[in-house]
Amino acid sequence: MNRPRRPFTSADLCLGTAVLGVALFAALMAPWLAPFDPIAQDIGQRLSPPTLTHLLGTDGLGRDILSRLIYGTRPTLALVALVMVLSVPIGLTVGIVAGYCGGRIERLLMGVTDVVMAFPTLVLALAFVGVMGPGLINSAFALALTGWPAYARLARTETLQMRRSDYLAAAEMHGIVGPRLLWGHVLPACVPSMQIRLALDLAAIILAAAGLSFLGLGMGPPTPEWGAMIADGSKVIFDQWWVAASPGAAILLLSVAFNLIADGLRAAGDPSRA
Amino acid sequence: MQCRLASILAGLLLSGVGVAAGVPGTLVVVQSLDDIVSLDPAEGFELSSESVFTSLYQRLVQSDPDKPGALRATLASDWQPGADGQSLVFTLRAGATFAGGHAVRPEDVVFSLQRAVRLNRSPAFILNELGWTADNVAGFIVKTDDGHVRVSWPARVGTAFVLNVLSSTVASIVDALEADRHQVNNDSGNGWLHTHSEGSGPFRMRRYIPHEALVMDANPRAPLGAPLLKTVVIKNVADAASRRLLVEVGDADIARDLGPDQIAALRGKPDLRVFESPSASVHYLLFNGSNNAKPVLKNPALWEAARWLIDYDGIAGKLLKGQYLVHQAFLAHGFPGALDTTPYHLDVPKAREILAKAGIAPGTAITLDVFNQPPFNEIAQSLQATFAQGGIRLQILPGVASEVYGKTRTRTEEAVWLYWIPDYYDAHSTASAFALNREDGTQSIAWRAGWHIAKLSAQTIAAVEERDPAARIRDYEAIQAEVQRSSPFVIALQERTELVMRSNVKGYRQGLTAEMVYYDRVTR
Amino acid sequence: MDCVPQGIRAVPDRALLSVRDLSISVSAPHGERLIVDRVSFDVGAERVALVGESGSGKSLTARALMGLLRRPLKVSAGRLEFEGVDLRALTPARWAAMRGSSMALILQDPRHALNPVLRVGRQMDEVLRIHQKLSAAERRDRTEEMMLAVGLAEPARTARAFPHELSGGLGQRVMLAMMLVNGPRLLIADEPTSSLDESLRDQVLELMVSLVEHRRMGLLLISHDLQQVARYCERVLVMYRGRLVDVRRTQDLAGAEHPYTRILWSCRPGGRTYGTELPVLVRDADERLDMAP
Amino acid sequence: MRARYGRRVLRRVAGAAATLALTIAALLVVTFALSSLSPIDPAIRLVGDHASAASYQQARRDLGLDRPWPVQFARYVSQVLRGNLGTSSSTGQPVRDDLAKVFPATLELATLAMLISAAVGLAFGLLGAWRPGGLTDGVIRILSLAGNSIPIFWLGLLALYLFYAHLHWTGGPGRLDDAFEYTIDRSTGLVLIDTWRSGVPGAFVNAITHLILPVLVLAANAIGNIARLTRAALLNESAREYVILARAKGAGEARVLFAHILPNASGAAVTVLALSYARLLEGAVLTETVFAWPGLGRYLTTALFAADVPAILGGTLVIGVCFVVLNRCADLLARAVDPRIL
Repeated sequence: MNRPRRPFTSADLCLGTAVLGVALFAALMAPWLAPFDPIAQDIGQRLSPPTLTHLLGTDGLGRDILSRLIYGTRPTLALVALVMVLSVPIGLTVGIVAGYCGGRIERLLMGVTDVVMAFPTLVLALAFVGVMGPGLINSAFALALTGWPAYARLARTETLQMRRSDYLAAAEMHGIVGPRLLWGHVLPACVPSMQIRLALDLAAIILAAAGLSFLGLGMGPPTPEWGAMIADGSKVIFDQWWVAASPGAAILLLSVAFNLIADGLRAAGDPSRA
Repeated sequence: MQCRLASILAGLLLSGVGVAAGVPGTLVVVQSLDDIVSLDPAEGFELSSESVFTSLYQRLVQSDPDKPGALRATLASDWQPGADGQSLVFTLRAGATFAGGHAVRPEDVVFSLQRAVRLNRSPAFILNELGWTADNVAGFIVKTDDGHVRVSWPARVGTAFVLNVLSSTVASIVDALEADRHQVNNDSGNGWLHTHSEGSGPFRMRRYIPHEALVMDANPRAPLGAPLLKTVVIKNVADAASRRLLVEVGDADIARDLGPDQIAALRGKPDLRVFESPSASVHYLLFNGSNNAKPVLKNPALWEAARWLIDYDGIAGKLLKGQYLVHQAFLAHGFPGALDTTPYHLDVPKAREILAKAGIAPGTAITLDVFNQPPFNEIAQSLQATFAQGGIRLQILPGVASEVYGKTRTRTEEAVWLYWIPDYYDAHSTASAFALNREDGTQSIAWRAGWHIAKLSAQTIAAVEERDPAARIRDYEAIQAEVQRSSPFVIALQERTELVMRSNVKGYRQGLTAEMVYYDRVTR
Repeated sequence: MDCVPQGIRAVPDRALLSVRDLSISVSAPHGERLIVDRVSFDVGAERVALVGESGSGKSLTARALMGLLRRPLKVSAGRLEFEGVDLRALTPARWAAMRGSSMALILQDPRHALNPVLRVGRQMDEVLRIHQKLSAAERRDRTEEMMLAVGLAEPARTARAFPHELSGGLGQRVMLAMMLVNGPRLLIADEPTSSLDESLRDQVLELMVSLVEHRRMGLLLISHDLQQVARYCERVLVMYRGRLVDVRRTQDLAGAEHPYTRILWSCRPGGRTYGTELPVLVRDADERLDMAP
Repeated sequence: MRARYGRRVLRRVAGAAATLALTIAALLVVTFALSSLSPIDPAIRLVGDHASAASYQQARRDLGLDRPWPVQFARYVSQVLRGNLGTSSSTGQPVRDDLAKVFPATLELATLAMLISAAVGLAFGLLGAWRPGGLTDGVIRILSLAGNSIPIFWLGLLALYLFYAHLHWTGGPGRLDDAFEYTIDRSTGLVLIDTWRSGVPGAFVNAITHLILPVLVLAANAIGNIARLTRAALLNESAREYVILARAKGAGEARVLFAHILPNASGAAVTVLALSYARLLEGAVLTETVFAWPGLGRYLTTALFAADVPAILGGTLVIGVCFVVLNRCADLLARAVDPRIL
């Protein structure tokens, strides 16, 4: 049964997309939405609790947390997108080629994948940021460096599964071979299985960035990246809880949204399994 | 076994965990110990190792904890300057013994000082100031009889300066017999002393576990009297928020290095007390004038404008409230000869005017290296904001301390925010860093900034050779004023140590420099 | 194509299963979408074929009869009775008690339908354990007996095997044995032979029919291959796009008037076309497990 | 027949050893290259900023930094082959001794966290898959996502604040109270075992009260992943045909889930658990920082910040071996539960 895919078929999907939409909207319209300049300091007003002027309070340098949160969608989403763009294609290519070619190529590629997986994630990320210097792009590279093997393994399993089914044989019989086969037939089969993994990883990326900030290797001030904000806020977590709470809530919300979208897409792709 | 299980279950149910009464006679200090390289006084030169050397070892003379600026006879009971003005004869304290039981002999003094020079580890340069080198030191430190040691020096410096140098931790007296006994590969016991103490200080090391803890037991034989505590436990707790909880609950008696906001939250709690004491640590901004890729860094107008672009009061009064004072000369307040004038304050229009006059375009971008820990991040962001108002775009590059230092050593940075702590209790330690450029590659701060100051350097050398204390003070005041006015450094802040302790902790003393930490009179 | 009235049916001597206006729908954001539209038929102790192309709703109908459909699919019926019991009102426990003991289902491909990680013997044993109170030894005897009856020559060895170690033909026999061991009244076989080699198909169908006849059971044989099932069944129900479009006795098929039936009848699948139909069931299409930080 | 089996086992063992050796070799080369590229100068870390040029040069010589890095690496490898991991420049101790101290601490934390997160995560996964889309599933989904989306240092600090500082239910940062900390023999490095063996009254209980929070905080983080992926595996399996057949046999929902779906999903679950465990063994530097836990994660991080190459390499080595071994075990286990895999 080849039903047309209709993306907006579930409440999960609607809700998730709505939250993500709000975040994207905030990123695009930040200068108009944010009540203050996100890097303007007012040291006299530092660590102020939420008030009518500063709806979410101010941070340690007297900057408006709400404005930073709104502007923060930009580096945060950019980081997430960048890590995805870097790690997913590498992982997919390695995994599909390994699964499809088999033999020596598979052993070589999966060997490399296993070596990268065997790396202590943090060591690799810290060392990389250490060597390249802090910043958005370098943080993204560092996180992608350790992130792709998971996708490679997934894609390989998926490809192997397809090889065993008659489907690929049929496609090959029709003369669809090589890259076209991989791109047009194997790749789409990997997509659904990627979704859950991706959705789980997105939050992990923001948190990894937060971890880097906590250890002093974040994106570099004054960028209002959410991970850095939460790391900053944790210094005063017992007395000025709101400084860390709002970026924390934002990360949770975004993570839930990503997961809702993943679940929703899955359900939309296949109504027999909600 | 069953019995033990039952007691465990009962224990879990009834556990009065957390409500710490503490162990009687034991003081628990929480701080970060991650910086310790070695606990051998001839090698260790980190803040944490310095802070325990005074407890574990003694020097011939030491700073008097009760009289800032004065020296106190410690392992030496007395000293006599030689007629040539280039030597001193020390009389050793009668009956003094090391914690291990051996008597302190002139041989130990000779061994310890010569050893420190020959090992040539990080603090050796302090002794090098006297002209001692690995090759010549044997002739300058000699035993005269069973109670006396004669110390002489080739450098043209006065006895006051020499005594100050000998009060630094690198000049600690080590038990030569023990060091020899634990010698491996001719290391004069360096490997052993990494994690053990063989000194005569009020405490003796029971155990040192790197990155975890350092435990010291009282030394009942201590020449200046046994300490009041039985044990001091210094625990490595790297996270400041965790340190705060420990002292708040009472599992720790003293917590170091808390942020200003954490201190503010604990101030006024009934069981806690905030201990405050000035520190000799001075924070400054440095422009690297030897960086040829960016000529603007050489421009004195930039230096001048920068002095008007720092929100001194905002940082010291609000951002890092209580932990910093505005201080604009290189000698810390409290040091003899310190210049306490603060002519500069935040004045954006004035800075803009200076920059415009010098033709430095608004929007000029400069990278600023800082350490990636509090409070440097906060300070850097404050600078970034005020410099932006003046038209200078600062790009902050946070880094690990040794990485930042690495850049300054190779002079590859543009601007950097650093702090300075004197290596020994003498003005020359600091003056030779800020106002002396021998142009021979000696790594002074002036050399690092590419600041060419033939005249000022001569003045600095003259000051250390000056033997009249009052004239010396006048010299240093003049040098400071010049540095304050025209240097590529913007000296901005002086630190104030703030610790939180349980209110039953009494008798804790701390001085200006890193090694002036005294646990011997503490009770709880 | 609506030339055939909805109510058409041929009434067997005594109905085991009686279905009236069975509809299956899937919930969609804007109302519901009908997949099976008001199907009515009866099955007695006879052999009935339910024929249609893939996607016509025949498999869903079969599963609806066994109460196996889950959300978001919804089943409604004017009547759904098995041996006089109203299936619509059954509790989950009653349903479970009925499945595998009074009604049985055989699926297309034993390689997927048998649990891959359990030994065959254990899976056979399970169906006895669920429905009867027997000692382990009794269960073993019954299992062996049944396996011999479906032509598994070495029951003990087969019982120790994992499903993937069996050939398709053997697997299908195992499934048959498993489903018949409790002596059900009605067997629903959903494309039981389409995963098998052509040479085996008739063998399995013959076995199935002979067992069913011998036990006087009803058989609902679902297939896309009208030609083949016609040889084994007395009546044929033809489904097209979720509707029952034709109902005939087998001997009348040659004279069928309904155009769709005629197409099915004249298109005789044979060795040449074997394998062109892609698997209907979704397999492995979901999340794959893999972990990363 | 038997001989061929023996040969196959032999070949498999040889293959595993080769994989291990190759993986470790690759790890060491990359780590070494990265550490050499690091802008952090280990000599400065040792001598500090004020030292004289002569002291600095001497430190560089002592560290072997004056030689080209291939020489340094060759020297390191020949050392490792002789069983010597070198001396850490930041602790001044042999790396082997350091690791023998920090790894048990991490092992203890990780193992306990793993046990808890495996139990809770699998239970959550099962509950969620029981009625996907239901209320329980929703609540569990939010809970596991929260565990997954809350920064661990934040959770750790809050937990300390609440349970240690305010309620006094648990011990604070560190592995034991000071009353026990430096008096108990720490021969195994596992605080539970050491305190138990010591027989000191209260020590064992004290160790538990100190372990609870870091273990739970670490587990909270891992539970999310395990629950989500278990649920996904179960749902994935529940869509298969054998599930339909099991129902057709008359199996109730519980039997379907536990007797049919679960055994099939357990191969995947084993992989998930093994990888989670490997990640935990890496040392949770953030948790260890907050709870002043002297484990592998912190050791490695401080080594990185000090560009302490022998320590970094030693730590990476331990983690690499753990990963490869766990991966192998997971493969073997997956084979044991799923006869289809050869």
